[in-house]
Amino acid sequence: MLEILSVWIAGGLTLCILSFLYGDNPVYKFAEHLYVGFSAAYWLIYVWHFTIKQMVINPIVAREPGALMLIIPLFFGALMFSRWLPERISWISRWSIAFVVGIGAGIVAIGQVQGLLLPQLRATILPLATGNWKTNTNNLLVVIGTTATLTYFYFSRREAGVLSKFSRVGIAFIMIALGASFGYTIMARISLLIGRMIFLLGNWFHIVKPL
Amino acid sequence: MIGNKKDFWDRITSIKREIIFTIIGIVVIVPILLGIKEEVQISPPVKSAYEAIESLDPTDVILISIDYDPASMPELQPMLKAILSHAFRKDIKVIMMVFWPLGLPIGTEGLGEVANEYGKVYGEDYINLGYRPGDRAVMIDMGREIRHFFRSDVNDILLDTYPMMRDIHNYNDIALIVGLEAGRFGEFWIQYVGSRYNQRIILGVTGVMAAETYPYLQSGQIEGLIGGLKGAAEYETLIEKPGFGLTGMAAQSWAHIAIVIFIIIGNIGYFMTRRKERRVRIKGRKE
Amino acid sequence: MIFLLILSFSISAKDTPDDAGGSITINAYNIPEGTQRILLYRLAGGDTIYEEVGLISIFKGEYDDASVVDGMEYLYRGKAITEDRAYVAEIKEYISSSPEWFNKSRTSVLLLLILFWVVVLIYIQLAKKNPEGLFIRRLPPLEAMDEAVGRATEMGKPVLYVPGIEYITDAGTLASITILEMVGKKVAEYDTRIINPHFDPIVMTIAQETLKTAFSEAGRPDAFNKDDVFYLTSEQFGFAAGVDGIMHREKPGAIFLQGYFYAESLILAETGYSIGAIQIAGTNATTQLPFFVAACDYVLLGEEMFAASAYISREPRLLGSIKGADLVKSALLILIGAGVIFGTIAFIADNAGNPTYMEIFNKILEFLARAAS
Amino acid sequence: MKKRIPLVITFITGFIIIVSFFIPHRPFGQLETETLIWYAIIFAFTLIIGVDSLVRLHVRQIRRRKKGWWYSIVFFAGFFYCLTIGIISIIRTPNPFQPGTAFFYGYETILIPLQSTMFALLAFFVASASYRAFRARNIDATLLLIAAVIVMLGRVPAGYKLWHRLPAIADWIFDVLQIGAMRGILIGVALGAVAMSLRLILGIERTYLS
Repeated sequence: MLEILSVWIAGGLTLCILSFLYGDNPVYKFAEHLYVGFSAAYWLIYVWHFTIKQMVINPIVAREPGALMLIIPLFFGALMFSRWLPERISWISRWSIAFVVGIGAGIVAIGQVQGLLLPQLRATILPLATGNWKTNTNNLLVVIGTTATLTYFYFSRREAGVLSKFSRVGIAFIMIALGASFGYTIMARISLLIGRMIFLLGNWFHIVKPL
Repeated sequence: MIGNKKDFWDRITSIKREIIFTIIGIVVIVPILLGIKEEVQISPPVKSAYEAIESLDPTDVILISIDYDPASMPELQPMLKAILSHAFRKDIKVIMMVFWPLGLPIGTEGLGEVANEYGKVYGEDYINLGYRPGDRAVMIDMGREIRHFFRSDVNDILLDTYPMMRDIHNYNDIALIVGLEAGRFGEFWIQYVGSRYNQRIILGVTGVMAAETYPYLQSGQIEGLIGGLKGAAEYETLIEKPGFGLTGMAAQSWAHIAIVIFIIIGNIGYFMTRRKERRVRIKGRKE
Repeated sequence: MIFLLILSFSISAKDTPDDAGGSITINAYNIPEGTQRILLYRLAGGDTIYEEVGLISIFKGEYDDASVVDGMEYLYRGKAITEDRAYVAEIKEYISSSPEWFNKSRTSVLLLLILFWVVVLIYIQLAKKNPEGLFIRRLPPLEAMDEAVGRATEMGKPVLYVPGIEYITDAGTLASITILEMVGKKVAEYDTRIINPHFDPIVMTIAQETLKTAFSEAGRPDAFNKDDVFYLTSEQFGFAAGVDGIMHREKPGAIFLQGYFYAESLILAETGYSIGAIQIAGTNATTQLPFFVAACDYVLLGEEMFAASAYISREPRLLGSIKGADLVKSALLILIGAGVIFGTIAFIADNAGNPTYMEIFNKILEFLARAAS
Repeated sequence: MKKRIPLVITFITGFIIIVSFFIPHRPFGQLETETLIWYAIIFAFTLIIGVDSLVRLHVRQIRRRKKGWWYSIVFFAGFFYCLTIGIISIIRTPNPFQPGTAFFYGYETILIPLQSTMFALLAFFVASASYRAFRARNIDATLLLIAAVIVMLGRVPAGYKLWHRLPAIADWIFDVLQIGAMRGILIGVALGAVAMSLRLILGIERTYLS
């Protein structure tokens, strides 16, 4: 019985959201607020179960070495809520933000250099005489595409001159890349609708094989 | 519009929005109702992802990361099930972990379903580590020791109690990482694990993220790339196990044709009205 | 007589490089045909019996023995077991493990990081001394902003500025606030109304201050209407629906969509086009760029947003970053050009039987970034 | 004083992460692990700051009977329903997120349909936008639309039937033609991010403290 109720509620809520197509209306606002409310509590359950319980309380209860030290990050984490208290107290929450921002900055600097800049640079240094004309042309297109795009995003170049013409080539490559990404994104959006329609037709009305 | 009578092009280019919505709705529903089946061509990136798993043997362990949520279910859930079927068929051991909190339940459900289908035993053939906050921090430290962050699995039981986890400590013990990505975490796996620990990776991504991920395929930082619903359909064809991917293909086809027609009509109308405006302006000047 | 040298099964041991010590790497060579298992034994200095340590992976031909103690001396013996017999190999000299103070395989990362950061710091100092001196090229979307506000004023219509749906920590939102300041000054000069809906309360308060200063700098502090900068909602599609409603009601002549957008960008751009407004967009969200380019009149592509905010504000730290990045880009261009030429020559020489260039070329590539195994 | 300490914390933490990347020797490996675990715990709380402001907002809506305050009642209905089934499931089962628990039932009944339908809406908006707004107004937009049409047709069986080489061309656009431009954009964004990291660690960039 619960199972049928669940499918009917889910189907009903799907129609509530679809009503947005015919203008923002109370039915859509109802569904939207239900979603925001449910997911807000979802995050609380999540942070409790996977962070506070499994990363802090369990190691302390099991008296693992150094587990008591975990109280410090827990304290700094809880400080985050002081942001809404009066300025006299809430400035201390900046310590926790500073900790997270500092580590984030360190991680990004290393990751972008080792994981993107250097490997992508290496992958663009391609030989143009590999004995197979197809690979040669493809390599050439990758090299020109990358260098032309970098020239387009080179902000110190003067108006006239070779660099500006080469950046025209860059913008052409950029537009083709955006077009490809555009086509793929539309495909993705359609797939989401297909998924919902199969749920309505299959799981709710049982006309088609369910999801 | 220009001139008094609304000619053909003005009517064509000003169809109301709600009619367009209904057309797209019909174009998607009809193929589903008729249950049209379509074959798909296998593209090289999906083939190499398939071969990456095919190259493994029962002693190997793969790590599947659920980095998506219900919003991308139609594209990535079929990929999850297809890859799990492929891995379990080859008796490859599977570790699942999650970085998008909202994706854990559907990841757990998919893993449970396919594992039961192949009669796999939790703790011996597959394990679910659940979620930990800190994304890149978790990825980096798993190169040292997985137990630093995951001392217990999703059921809160210590890893060492599971036979399969006894000699698994870091990326040296993981043959391949399979990232199912709806956002930027694919890039994190590549940068913070692939390059830093020289780890083999394949990615399954939504259509939205596909274009941005191809440069990493060309540079060899990932071995395979499964893109969008079509990628899922291709993988299902490769493992001869049709699923949701293939059923959606017909509707995908019709919808794409409809949108291409919309773009073409919209632009023809745009050019016709602009030419008429220019003609009126020239005539205006002449008189 | 071709002397068929059957290379015999052998192993080598070395202290694992670039690690915190406590680990020796064993490699197996010429693994005999049909080997099922390769057992590894270790003899600690002073002991007499070899103890079994583990199995060397046949696929990789490598084993990482992480159970050693730094400074202790060890001998290793490998036994490859096939169908009918066992092949044994040993190492002769003692080997011990030790930690390293610098991870040599990451030298290229260190070099690029230090080079780039030093260049950025130099440019920040230069920008502090002489902000106007640092040249940034013309950005068409920036120039179009003046024309757009002017046209909206002619038609007696307001200007709409949407700052994206991210928090103040996002670089795109920060750049959007700077562009908002410039648009605010223009709107004050033309004495037009600017409507500024917000997704995040903190960004809204910052935007209110920014516009207040912009209006007073343009000499019209009284013209600024605080209520036109308001908080709408923090829900993605609720926000898009709200802004659509404003577009239909207020019919703005010029619309600015500047900041980090997600999938709702498409709804905003479409409605903006359908009411016939000039649309100038800008976003660092690469996935949304296609929709803006297809539906808007002018678009600041990714980095161009940051260049625009540096161009407007002349802030030393923004100018320094842009110019520093420019210098690295020109270095990358030269490196790619030289690399491609050298690589092509190396290939030609290799085909003609002279592999030396090829080895150098591969060494350079390997130094830049380790190839995925 | 209030601004000085956060800047020092940012410098020290950023310094630890970068140095322990280059120096494998003793304290740094262990130091990095501890720092990363602390980062994860504190980071988890940033996820729920938003929840706190949301709850306060809706409480104010109800107390002041602002227009549409009953939507806030719906917000709290969803909020407390999820909270109760969550707590029940945590008490009853070790993994509250697995199928069969009350929490999964609520998740499957409410969250999945709402979130996935919300994004499915985009298919409709893409269709109306491609009809009403995607114009080949200049060379750039024309190139974009041509590439998009080729890729859209090349990626579906219908495209193959239209012209059997179309899928190969679409794949070629992805594998070769767009690699250069996407790589150029990625490099540009990466340089911006690394420069921002420097400004944050050295305390030149302070807006996050506002």
